[in-house]
Amino acid sequence: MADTLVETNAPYAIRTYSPEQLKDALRKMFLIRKFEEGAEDSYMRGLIHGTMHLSIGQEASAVGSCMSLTDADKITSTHRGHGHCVAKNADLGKMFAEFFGKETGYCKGRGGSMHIADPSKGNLGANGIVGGGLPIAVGAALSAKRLGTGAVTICFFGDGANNEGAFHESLNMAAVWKLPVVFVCENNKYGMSTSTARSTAVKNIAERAAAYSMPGVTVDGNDFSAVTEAVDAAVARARAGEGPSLVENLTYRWRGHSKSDRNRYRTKEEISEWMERDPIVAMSNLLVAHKILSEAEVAGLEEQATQVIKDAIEFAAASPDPRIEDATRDVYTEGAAA
Amino acid sequence: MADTLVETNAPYAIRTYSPEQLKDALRKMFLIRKFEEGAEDSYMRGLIHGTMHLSIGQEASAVGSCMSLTDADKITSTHRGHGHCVAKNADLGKMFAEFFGKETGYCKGRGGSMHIADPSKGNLGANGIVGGGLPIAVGAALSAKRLGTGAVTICFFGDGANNEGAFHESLNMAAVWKLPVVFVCENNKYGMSTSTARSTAVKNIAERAAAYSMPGVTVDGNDFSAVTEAVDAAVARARAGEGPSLVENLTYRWRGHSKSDRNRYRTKEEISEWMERDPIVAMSNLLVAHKILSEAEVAGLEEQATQVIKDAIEFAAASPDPRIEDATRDVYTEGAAA
Amino acid sequence: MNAMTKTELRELSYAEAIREAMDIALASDERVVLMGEDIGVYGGAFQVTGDLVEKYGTDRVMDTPISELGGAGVAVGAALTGLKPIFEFQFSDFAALAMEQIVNQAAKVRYMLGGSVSVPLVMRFPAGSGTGAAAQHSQSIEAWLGHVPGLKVLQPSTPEDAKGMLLAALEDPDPVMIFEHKILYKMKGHVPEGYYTTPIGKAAIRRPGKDLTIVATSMMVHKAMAAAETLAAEGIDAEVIDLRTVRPMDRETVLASVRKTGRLVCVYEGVKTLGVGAEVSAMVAESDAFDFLDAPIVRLGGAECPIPYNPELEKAVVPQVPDILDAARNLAKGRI
Amino acid sequence: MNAMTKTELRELSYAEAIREAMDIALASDERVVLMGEDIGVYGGAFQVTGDLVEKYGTDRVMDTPISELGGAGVAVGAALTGLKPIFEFQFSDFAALAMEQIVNQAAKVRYMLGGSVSVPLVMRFPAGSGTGAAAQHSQSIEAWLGHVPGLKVLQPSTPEDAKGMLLAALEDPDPVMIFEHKILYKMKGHVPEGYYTTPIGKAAIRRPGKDLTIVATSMMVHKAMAAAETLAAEGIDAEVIDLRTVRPMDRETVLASVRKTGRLVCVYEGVKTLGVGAEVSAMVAESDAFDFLDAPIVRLGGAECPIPYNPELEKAVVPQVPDILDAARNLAKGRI
Ligand SMILES: Cc1ncc(C[n+]2csc(CCOP(=O)(O)OP(=O)(O)O)c2C)c(N)n1
Ligand SMILES: Cc1ncc(C[n+]2csc(CCOP(=O)(O)OP(=O)(O)O)c2C)c(N)n1
Ligand SMILES: [Mg+2]
Ligand SMILES: [Mg+2]
Repeated sequence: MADTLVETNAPYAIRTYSPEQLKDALRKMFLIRKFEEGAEDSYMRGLIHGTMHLSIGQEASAVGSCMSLTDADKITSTHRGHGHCVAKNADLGKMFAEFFGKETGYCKGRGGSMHIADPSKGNLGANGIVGGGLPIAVGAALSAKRLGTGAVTICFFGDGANNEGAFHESLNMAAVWKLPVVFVCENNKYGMSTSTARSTAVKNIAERAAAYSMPGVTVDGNDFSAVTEAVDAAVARARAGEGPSLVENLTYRWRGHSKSDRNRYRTKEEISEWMERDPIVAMSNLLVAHKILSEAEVAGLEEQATQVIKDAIEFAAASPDPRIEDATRDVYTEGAAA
Repeated sequence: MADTLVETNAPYAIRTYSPEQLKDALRKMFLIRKFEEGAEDSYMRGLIHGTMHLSIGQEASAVGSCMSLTDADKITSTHRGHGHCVAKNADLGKMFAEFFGKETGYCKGRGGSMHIADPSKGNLGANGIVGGGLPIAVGAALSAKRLGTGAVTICFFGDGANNEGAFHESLNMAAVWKLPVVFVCENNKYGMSTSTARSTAVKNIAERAAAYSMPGVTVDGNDFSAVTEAVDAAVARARAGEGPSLVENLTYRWRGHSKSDRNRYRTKEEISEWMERDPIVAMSNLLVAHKILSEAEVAGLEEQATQVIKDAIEFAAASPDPRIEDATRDVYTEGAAA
Repeated sequence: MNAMTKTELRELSYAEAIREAMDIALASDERVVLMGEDIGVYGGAFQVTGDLVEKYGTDRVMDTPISELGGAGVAVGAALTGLKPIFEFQFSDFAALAMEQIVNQAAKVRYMLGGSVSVPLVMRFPAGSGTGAAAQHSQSIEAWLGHVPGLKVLQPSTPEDAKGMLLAALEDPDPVMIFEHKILYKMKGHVPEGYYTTPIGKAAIRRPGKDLTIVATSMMVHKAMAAAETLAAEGIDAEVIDLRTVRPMDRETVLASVRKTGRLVCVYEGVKTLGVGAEVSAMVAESDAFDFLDAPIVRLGGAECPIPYNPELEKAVVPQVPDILDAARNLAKGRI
Repeated sequence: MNAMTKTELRELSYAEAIREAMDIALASDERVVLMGEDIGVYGGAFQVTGDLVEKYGTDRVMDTPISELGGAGVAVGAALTGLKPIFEFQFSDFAALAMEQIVNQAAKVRYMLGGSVSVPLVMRFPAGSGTGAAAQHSQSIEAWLGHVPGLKVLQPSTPEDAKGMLLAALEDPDPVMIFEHKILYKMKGHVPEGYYTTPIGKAAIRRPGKDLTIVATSMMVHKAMAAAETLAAEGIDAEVIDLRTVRPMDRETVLASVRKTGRLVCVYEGVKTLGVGAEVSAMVAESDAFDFLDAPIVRLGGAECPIPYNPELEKAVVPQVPDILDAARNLAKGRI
């Protein structure tokens, strides 16, 4: 009886997911962290040209949001999308290969960091246009509804994106047509250098859900269980045909917006405060506290992730570049009319 | 004592405006009605090519909203903008001349119905793009604030426009920057054929104000006094530097969206119900009840309006067409670099 | 045209031909959906969708809110995931609101993703001047989209092509943009029954001739044909080419004609500078057909101004038959 | 360049030159405001606004929310009512979101209102490829805006012009669109002190020559100059024209050169089809300079694909010095 009570009071994720699932979630969070660190390191070593947007600190939001999805479900992602890819079961080697501009990459080297996608796993892709994925997610949800696939779409977007007209138009249409889509706002306090206080005329972005008569909830985005609880409810609602929801995950990016960021718009103190709220540490503690993993097993997961990333980078580095003569391939579908 | 009580209980407009102002308001409402009827008649007689959007039934919204504005204050208008022009003191002859495509028109025949403007009176113009005027109004309010002119901008837009991204971006920026602008939504239940129920995921558009932390209020847009009460408060707020507001005037257009409309999306009953709520009859009754005008004086105003419109149409019809060789004039400012 | 006499041929208006194509598509492919503003019970601003909503219901013929960017993006997302949307802009001018989704998403996503997806999306753009709707409702913006790799851009000029090209567009796995001239909607012409496609990327020689080549698009094809008739009476034998596809442009048909005639006039309604005729001209000037040119390449395009409201001004700022006649007569001087 | 020796000339980067122009404008005209995303404390994505916010405060150097359509529209409204905004798009690609306000409002409102207003608005567009930012951050869309009457469209290629053209744009009562190449931002060059303007609508002959004309824009001017040097060593004397203004295009300078050389190569980074070079070519082909042409007009434009991420592919899809050399050598064959 006492045991059962404890069980009932356990956080949502512990009550809901099997130890295997929870362990896998932590594994993915480690993979994201190590991926980003590997990306950063590769950048420093000159293996990557262009820019990149790291999601270190936001791992619970990416992994937690995707917990109840299957490969049939879709996501649309953002410029800060590596975490979403991993959460949606991407192959790390192909991700790095894309980052390195290789023919073996997800986009055969044409897209780079901002366009990694894996349609086979339901990942419709990152997007270089802030807010660009919002209507696309609604379109995917429209397909699911019309074709009766039962699939749900999660649309990731940032706090900055919520001021784009596309946000408004997308949430409105999703609500009017009662589509199976969950809008997950990753509010990391800044769109590049501009804080929500300076850009957004509402305290919590979830409050804007009311303008579309949809549920809106703000949760601690660094708390894996809180994220899953909110997003799972929204996914269930979508799957039941009750329409869209907005979930706001409050989180923080530890790194600058991109490599050119001098971090002049925020304080060192703010950054370190948030680093103390490391979502991976919190998740590890949670799983240890609930005896799902031992500390040694946690360390093992981390080590394993480090190795996976190392292998992925090696695969990518050893992969061939695209051939110059193929530069204009895949603009159109081959063999199509004209 | 009894008299004072009655006075205090009188509708806002009666308490607030002088008899002269109220009489002038009714005069303008008649002018709008007669303008629109004259436009319709001219169209039937082949004097007008192109399309037109009549605001018959919406006169209280146009005139009531502009009551506390001066010529220094600005408005931005819509494709259904004749009423706003008249409310902002436009010259009827120049309006008709524009409608007829004449050189004496407000736009020298280049713009037509959808582009009538009178910058000298603070009317920044109708707009052929639904939602096009929203950010422009915010820009005018920004100028007022930066240049310290004290001017307020009223931004008219329709229920259909509220689903444009421009609506969202504009209200957000106006709120973030606390600009002196009043967003007046003329909710006539339809954007062309599409009802708000089928297009807009919220019951009253004013509810969306909360998404921008600004006051939002829905009023009977056919009740002149209710409109003035709501908009005047918003204008006062703007003038006091307290930022933007959203006022929703519930109203109805008696005519079809434009001349090509077969009215298949609404019932005859609905139309006649709303015709019974004629804003001009209501305003006339109000002024007669409060002894500001006699019935005969009301009739006199109407007759006078009929005559003004007749003269305006005559002026327009007798005016010269633009010269073909001037077709490309006024694309750029003459004498400017290049 | 086949051997049937004119009276035996079934005539439809351009709008009816488009509607028939959509009807066929809706009936034969569950994945086809129509999206746009007021395309349902209203029947579309130009009555192109007409009564299709009654036949197929509001799930297949969807009125969108007035949200061009979002609406276009929904169509892109739907096309990426199994539907085949036909998206109508109420006026092509409003596509300015949706350029992001058309250009940055629909056109590029296949390439950016290394060919792992395609976007079977058709967009329809009622375009052009002549309706007295002034500067924000009368533009010809096909040149913008013609500049964008990943898109195909069509300008059918006849009811037959309007139907056949729309059906071809639906067969195409990539995004196809169709510019329909509003003034053509009521034009009648022969339209074959049933299913057929008109090839994308093939120009049509509407009138063979030997003295000069007139390459025209959309509405201008009809003005060019009228001019050619007058010219013929004067002994000038003009070849009229209906470009039909802006992207990919039919280089071979145009060059072959210029090699034959040695003289070229491009007639298009869009603004002259950087309009479709600029590309036609440049394409010829860089080719081996250059050596066959006996005279400068003439372009008749829209004037360098927005479309004015006044009907006489409106006519004055786009090419008319007399402009074509003048240009052709001048060109032909040395020739005949 | 004046008679001073190189070492005496003050050098600034292209970005610094632009910043200096904005600084002068902000200091001398209270109506000037800067608007854009992250142009304040961040200093702009490419550090063009730099520290101006510290000098002028957030009322004059305004960070906008990520709202390109609305932000551009606010700038249009502000310009209509007394301010002189300089609006920065973070990348020119994002202007696709604002085409409505740029094209349907800013460009047309003066005409639509019969000349009763003007829109003294400057917009800045960081453009072009070469930064490894892939298809949605690397476009060259000046041809779209060059097609729009009511706008003026500039492409300065040097620090000196970047400053002078921005100051000229601010003197202009009409909307002026300035495409700045991202790769040029760090390029250094002589920039005169203080206030001066570089004329809008005038091309610059960067290198006189007699054997062939190379008309280039933006970044391509530098590649053309490099090519011309190599060509000179081979005895081919190329005239390099920096077009500088896409709209209005400097017909006279280009035609005079072609009349002299009889050979023309247009080099531009935008997609070849319907890009700026199409207009240059067509402008020549329709002119009296046609008769002076000894060879087809060559266009070197961007490949018909989005800009790829991989750096080698990225280079391969825009014209490079060897491409210009090949074209020029081929063209010059008959000449020298
Ligand atoms: C339409 C558009 N505008 C601007 C940008 C440049 N940009 C890229 S990311 C970014 C900030 C986005 O902020 P947010 O949505 O909060 O996401 P975060 O970077 O914080 O994850 C900006 C301004 C862009 N890519 N697209
Ligand atoms: C951007 C844009 N989309 C569509 C249209 C076509 N259109 C003109 S008016 C209208 C309906 C507008 O509805 P609403 O805002 O409610 O104004 P109302 O006509 O009811 O006064 C539409 C769809 C347009 N002019 N601009
Ligand atoms: Mg953010
Ligand atoms: Mg309405």
